[in-house]
Amino acid sequence: MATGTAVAPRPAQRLSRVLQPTVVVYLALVLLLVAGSILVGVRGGVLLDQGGILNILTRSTALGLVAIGQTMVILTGKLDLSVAYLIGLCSLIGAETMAGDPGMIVPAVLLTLACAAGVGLVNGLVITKLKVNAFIATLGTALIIRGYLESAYSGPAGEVPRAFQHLGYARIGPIPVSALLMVALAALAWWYLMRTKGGYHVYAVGGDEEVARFSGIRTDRTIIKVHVLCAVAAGLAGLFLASRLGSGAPWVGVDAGYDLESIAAVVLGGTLLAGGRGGVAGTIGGVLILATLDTIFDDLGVTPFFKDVVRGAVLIVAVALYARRRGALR
Amino acid sequence: MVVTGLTDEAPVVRMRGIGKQFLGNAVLRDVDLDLHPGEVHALVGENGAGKSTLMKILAGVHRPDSGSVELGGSEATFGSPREAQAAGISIVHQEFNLLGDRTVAENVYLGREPVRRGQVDRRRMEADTAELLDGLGERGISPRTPVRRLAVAQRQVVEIVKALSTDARVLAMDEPTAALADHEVELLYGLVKRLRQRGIAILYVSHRLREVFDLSQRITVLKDGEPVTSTATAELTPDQLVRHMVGRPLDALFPDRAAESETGAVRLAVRGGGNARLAGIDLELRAGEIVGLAGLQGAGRSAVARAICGVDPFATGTLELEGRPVTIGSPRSAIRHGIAFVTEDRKGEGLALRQSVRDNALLVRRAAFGRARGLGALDLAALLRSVTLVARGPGQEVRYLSGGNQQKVVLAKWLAVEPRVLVVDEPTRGIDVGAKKAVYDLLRGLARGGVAILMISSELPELIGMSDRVLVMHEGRLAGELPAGPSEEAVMTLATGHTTVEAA
Amino acid sequence: MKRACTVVLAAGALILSACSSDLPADPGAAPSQAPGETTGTSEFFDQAEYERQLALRDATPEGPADRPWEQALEPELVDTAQYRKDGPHQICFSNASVDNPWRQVGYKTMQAEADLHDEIAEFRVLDAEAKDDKQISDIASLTSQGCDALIVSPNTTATLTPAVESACDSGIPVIVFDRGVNTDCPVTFIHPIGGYAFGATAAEFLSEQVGEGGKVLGLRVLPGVDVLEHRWAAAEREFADSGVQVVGAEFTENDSATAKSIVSDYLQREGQIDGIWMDDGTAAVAVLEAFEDAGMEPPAISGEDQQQFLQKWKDEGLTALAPTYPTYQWRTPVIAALKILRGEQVPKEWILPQPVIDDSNLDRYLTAGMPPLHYGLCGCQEMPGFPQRWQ
Amino acid sequence: MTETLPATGKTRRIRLADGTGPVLAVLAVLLVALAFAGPAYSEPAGYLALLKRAAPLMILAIGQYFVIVSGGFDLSVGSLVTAEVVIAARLIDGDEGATVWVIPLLLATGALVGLVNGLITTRLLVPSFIVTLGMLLVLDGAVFLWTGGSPRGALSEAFRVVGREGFEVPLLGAVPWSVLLLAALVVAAVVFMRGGTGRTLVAIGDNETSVLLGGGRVERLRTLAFVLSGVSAAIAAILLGGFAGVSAQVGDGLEFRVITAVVLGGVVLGGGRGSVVAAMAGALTLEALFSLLNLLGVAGGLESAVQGVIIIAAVAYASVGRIPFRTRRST
Repeated sequence: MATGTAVAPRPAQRLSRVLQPTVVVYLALVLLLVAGSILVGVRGGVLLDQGGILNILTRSTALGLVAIGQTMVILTGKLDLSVAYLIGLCSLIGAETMAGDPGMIVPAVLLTLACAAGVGLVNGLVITKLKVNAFIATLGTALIIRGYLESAYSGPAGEVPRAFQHLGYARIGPIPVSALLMVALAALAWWYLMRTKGGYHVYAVGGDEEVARFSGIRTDRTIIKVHVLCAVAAGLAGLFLASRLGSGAPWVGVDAGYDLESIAAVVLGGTLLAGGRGGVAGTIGGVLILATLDTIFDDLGVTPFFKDVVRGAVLIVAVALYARRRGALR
Repeated sequence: MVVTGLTDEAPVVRMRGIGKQFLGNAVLRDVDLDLHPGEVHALVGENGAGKSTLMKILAGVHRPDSGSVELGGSEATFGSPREAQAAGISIVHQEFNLLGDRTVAENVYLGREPVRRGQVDRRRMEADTAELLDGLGERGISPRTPVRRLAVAQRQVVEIVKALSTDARVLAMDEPTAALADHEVELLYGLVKRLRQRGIAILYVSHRLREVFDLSQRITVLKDGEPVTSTATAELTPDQLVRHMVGRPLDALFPDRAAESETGAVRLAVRGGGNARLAGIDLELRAGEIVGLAGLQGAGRSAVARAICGVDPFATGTLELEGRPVTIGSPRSAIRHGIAFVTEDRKGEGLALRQSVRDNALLVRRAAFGRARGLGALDLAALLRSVTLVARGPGQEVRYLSGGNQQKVVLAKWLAVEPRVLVVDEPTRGIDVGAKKAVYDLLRGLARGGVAILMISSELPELIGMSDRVLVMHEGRLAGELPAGPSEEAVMTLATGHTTVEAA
Repeated sequence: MKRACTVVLAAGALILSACSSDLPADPGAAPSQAPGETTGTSEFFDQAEYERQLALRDATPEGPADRPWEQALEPELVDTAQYRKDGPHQICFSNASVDNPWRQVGYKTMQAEADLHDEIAEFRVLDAEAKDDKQISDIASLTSQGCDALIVSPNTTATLTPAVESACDSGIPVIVFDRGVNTDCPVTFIHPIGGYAFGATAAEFLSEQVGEGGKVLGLRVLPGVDVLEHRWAAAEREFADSGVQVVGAEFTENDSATAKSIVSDYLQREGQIDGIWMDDGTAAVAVLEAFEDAGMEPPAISGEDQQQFLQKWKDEGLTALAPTYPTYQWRTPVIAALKILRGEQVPKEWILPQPVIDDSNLDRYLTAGMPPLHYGLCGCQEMPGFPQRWQ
Repeated sequence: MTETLPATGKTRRIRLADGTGPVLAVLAVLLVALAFAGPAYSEPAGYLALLKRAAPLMILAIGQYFVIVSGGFDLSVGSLVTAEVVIAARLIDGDEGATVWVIPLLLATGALVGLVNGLITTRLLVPSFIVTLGMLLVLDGAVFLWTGGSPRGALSEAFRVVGREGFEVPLLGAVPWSVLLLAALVVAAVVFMRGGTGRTLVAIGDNETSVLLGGGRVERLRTLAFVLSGVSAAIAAILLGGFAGVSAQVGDGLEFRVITAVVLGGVVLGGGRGSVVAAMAGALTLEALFSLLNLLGVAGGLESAVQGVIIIAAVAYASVGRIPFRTRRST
């Protein structure tokens, strides 16, 4: 069945080794920035001026936060559809607990993240202990949160103190502090996934749950852990949005479609939907691509409908390319 | 039963009176087994004799219902493979337990990654893996290579390194050569010898007599879950061993061969067939005969079957059916030309396990022929009776059937399309003797009915007992043809390309 | 090594010096009306505003009678000389979204208005796609791009307030329309009379039609949108005052099928419904069909100025009324922006008249051949490109 | 396992397919509850109205069932429904005569979208979740790009007949055309699933390789599943458009609702298990539940919460609750 010769890397293979999805994503991002700059330039604008950079980064922050969490979940071969509603819920918990009082910032943040972690824990437990498919489990949780939001809120509520709003608005040159925090979180997630035992187990569970279990990994724990981390990331996104908006808003996550959009960003970043392969670095690239596309289209004055068409097409084409490359490797 | 040890050292593992039942069927009864440091202990027996179960009990996958396991002189019961591992017992599985997207080092230390200051100590992990690989003389594998990029034999090495990395004192190897090509087996020999020198006790499960005699110092034979003998290898001849394993004259199992008059015209002929794995394949199948296809694992037996049946078609050469050249580029076209293919992997390739007996039996008919075009009416009940299927009814899901009955369903689904050529790859793997006999009778009956059958089997006695002719493969080519009833030695001579064969 | 350190330090210093915040200055004593947290409609009810709107319905507008989008009710003019600037101008617009037909018609009208004026060299639009966060970025980005005037149609009142404040701080004139913001920093805030007037007018009509004890079903779009909440709050009061029985208030999310199902359910449950009050007429036709399909006479109904509703009204002689939230208000911000840039006075709060369509003026607002969800009060009938541009 | 096979297949009992039992039980309870909660449900007309309302979702459930049982997802159906209604309105534009060619065109459009989904999934090896998510975005944008933001034109009366009107039947009263169409589709779906192609489709969801080696055209069949899903969305769009006229929101959220319905019917995500009748029963159950909650005057918020709890419970019951059952059977 197999040829026993040690495989000498063929040129195509060597090339593919260089062209890891992550590298491809960032190459695509650079190409997009260049093409975008030209297109915008033709119309007499500048894509990457201070405002443009600020725009791309600000836009990337909330989606980036959610997508970091989503990456971990997808790496285990699951997915989380509850993040969009959870973001809204967390923005409300944060803003209402703060109620304009700077002294309440820390308790509010802690409370919000604890609530988020609780939701993630429920997701994880339902998936592992009740053996419910992740799609259904998190869709169910999403509906339950939605039900609560619908019955308890009719609009924005709570108020964050000005001190907390700096989180959303402060910047260093053209770089928003929040984007830096997002990148820091991404780096932390990267470190966790690439350097720690827990991260190794995330990849193992996604690669093959049976093999992981056989190797003594407590797969249930890993799955619960990533769901908790994902929910906490969504909680952070909720807090960030609360600081941007000045209050909590129940539909802020849903209106932006952060559930499907975060999955799109993760997959665009080269992570396999089936799990086991990919990473946070690619995801951030995916998020930046989406944000850059948005910004370019804004600068070009394209209608939102056209944006949707392009987003959909980009998503399909990108994943088709990854699938081809992967197929060629085998 | 237990003979005195060859070495004076106390056994590192003593298993006494082990019994195990699954769903009320006793698969092991009162088995004793000793493993000594630096010794390879071969465990042989037919499929279903209980070898794997005994090994899994040793490795903590299953708990014995009765009996005791002693490790280093003290009673040990393992609740999980992890506990067994911690105690120094590792298992090398027949199927790979590796993650393709992770590196060699990551796989070796999966679940036991060394941690230093909160993070995985990659350097140490890779260094240790490299050291283990070095120790086994495997310098061709880098600890940083993703397993996906390794050849099968290299993956086997990784499995072994993974098992060793726990400082194993006892290593259980389950058919470690199953996936290896011939020359790769030689590498494994060297590996096993080095392991012995380190004083590791090895339980070696294999059905290949040659390996058993080459490698082991002691042999335990299991039959139907009971120990038949446990003897020093030197005291046994291959003939004796076979008799121990089979326990009765093999011949009784096999139906009579085809008489000269029963073989008809050439039904299928391949001339100069070749593809990535095969070269220069010339063969003919006549109506009414069973042709055995022998060869070591990896010699290309399955590749021939897959080529004829359109799964991995021939790229060169011609294929003729009843004298007419045909092109077969897919399983569908093969089936529509009357060629059926019973694959070796019953669960992975043969059955839709969660579907009913009926749906599985009709699967090929429906999938390949749509509205049963060109096929006569089908009496499902009669078909299922003809394969002597025992099931609750046609609505029962096949995953609840025993292996033998599952195989009968596979045969039924192919018989439902009335094939003229039947290719069977390991048709009796993992099924009990009774079911084997039923399969043998069925195949012979089909041949009598005029079907041309090409049969692949790793179990030489079976192949020899069933075949009207035996074709032998070696490294992707046909090495020769033997008439009915050849000796195993003759087959092995051709299969190995050597002139002497130790195993009967 | 040393050099690297120096570089890092220098870079660090540079970064620190570049630290800044886009956070708008503390409004301090600004009447920051903290949004409530309780459910229900009471939080949205403001007695004084309610009374003011009811009174405004009868006020006489100032301005050209044939161009209601240039009219203003009880204007309190402010001086804009400080914004005076020579053209050509770049006018910027941060739109909340174009995700419903009302906004579509309005947006097209606004673009047509912008095309009318040669002084407008560029009309830059960013669409927030209904995302508050994106609109905040959009406003910031427009503010930094050399716009001469900024028009904002906020997605959410409370959450967009800080962004609008910071746009005001940048010194360019800001014009807000449709939904408001909780700050008076914009030069002008353009809106029709408002939700209370809308809701009350419809409710008064229905109360009159169904009489005391008559059964009315309220069909609403979404909770939480202040304009819509005001409509219902006013209607609830009116119904309570006139003894009309409100059998229910349901949310349709503007989906005709949902609306029709809800009405069918109510017809089953209640047996009969005398009046339908709607805060948005999109689903009005489907609602009437629910009555038809149940074999009942159409009820008295308050809808809006959508083409298909007006058409059905005319064809079937319905007992109907359409208080409007006119789309022509999308013209006004462009006009206002140019006025401001010319240094002309504009009303601080530019309240547009809110015509009511009844049997008497139905024909005036119904143009044959328009799409089903076209709005009769687009004020676009005289504009170049009508009707193709709106079809 | 001592019993041998019955002699013929003719004597087989009517056997409920796996997972059908629970959903039918829940459905029965809901229907009885409806009878108590609303006077309208004391006679056939009430239930016919319920069926009429549930028909689009049930038809979508048939299409989604094909995709799910063969191991995929179709997230594009919601936006496809919206797109179809908007396309119909623009093309018909109130012209009765246009109905005749627009309806086939809509069905063809649905089939085409399904074909594209299927081909990308099977040929380019993109997971169907991603393909149909991308398609959702593309359709959402493209249709409004085409009509300039909001629906244009109008549907003809003839177009709306199926979704809106009915015919008189003695004893039952007015039977909606949509119920008749639904009944026809149910029969067609059941016949299809009992036939060779249908069974092979399920086998693909269970073990793709076995079907491939058995001579099945796996790619073609999986594509067929997507095509059928697309066509079902077109039919649902005709019913929904007929029921309530043009709307830009008509398909919002349908994709998740229909997946919920199918899962509620005991169909396993990942494929290979579940019956089409159960999938439809799941859709009807969901609609009956909404009607009941509505009749009881339960607020909208609770409605989605109840939906969430129910799908988790249904799947948890199916996967955990079945385990002891399974062991008993395998002895």
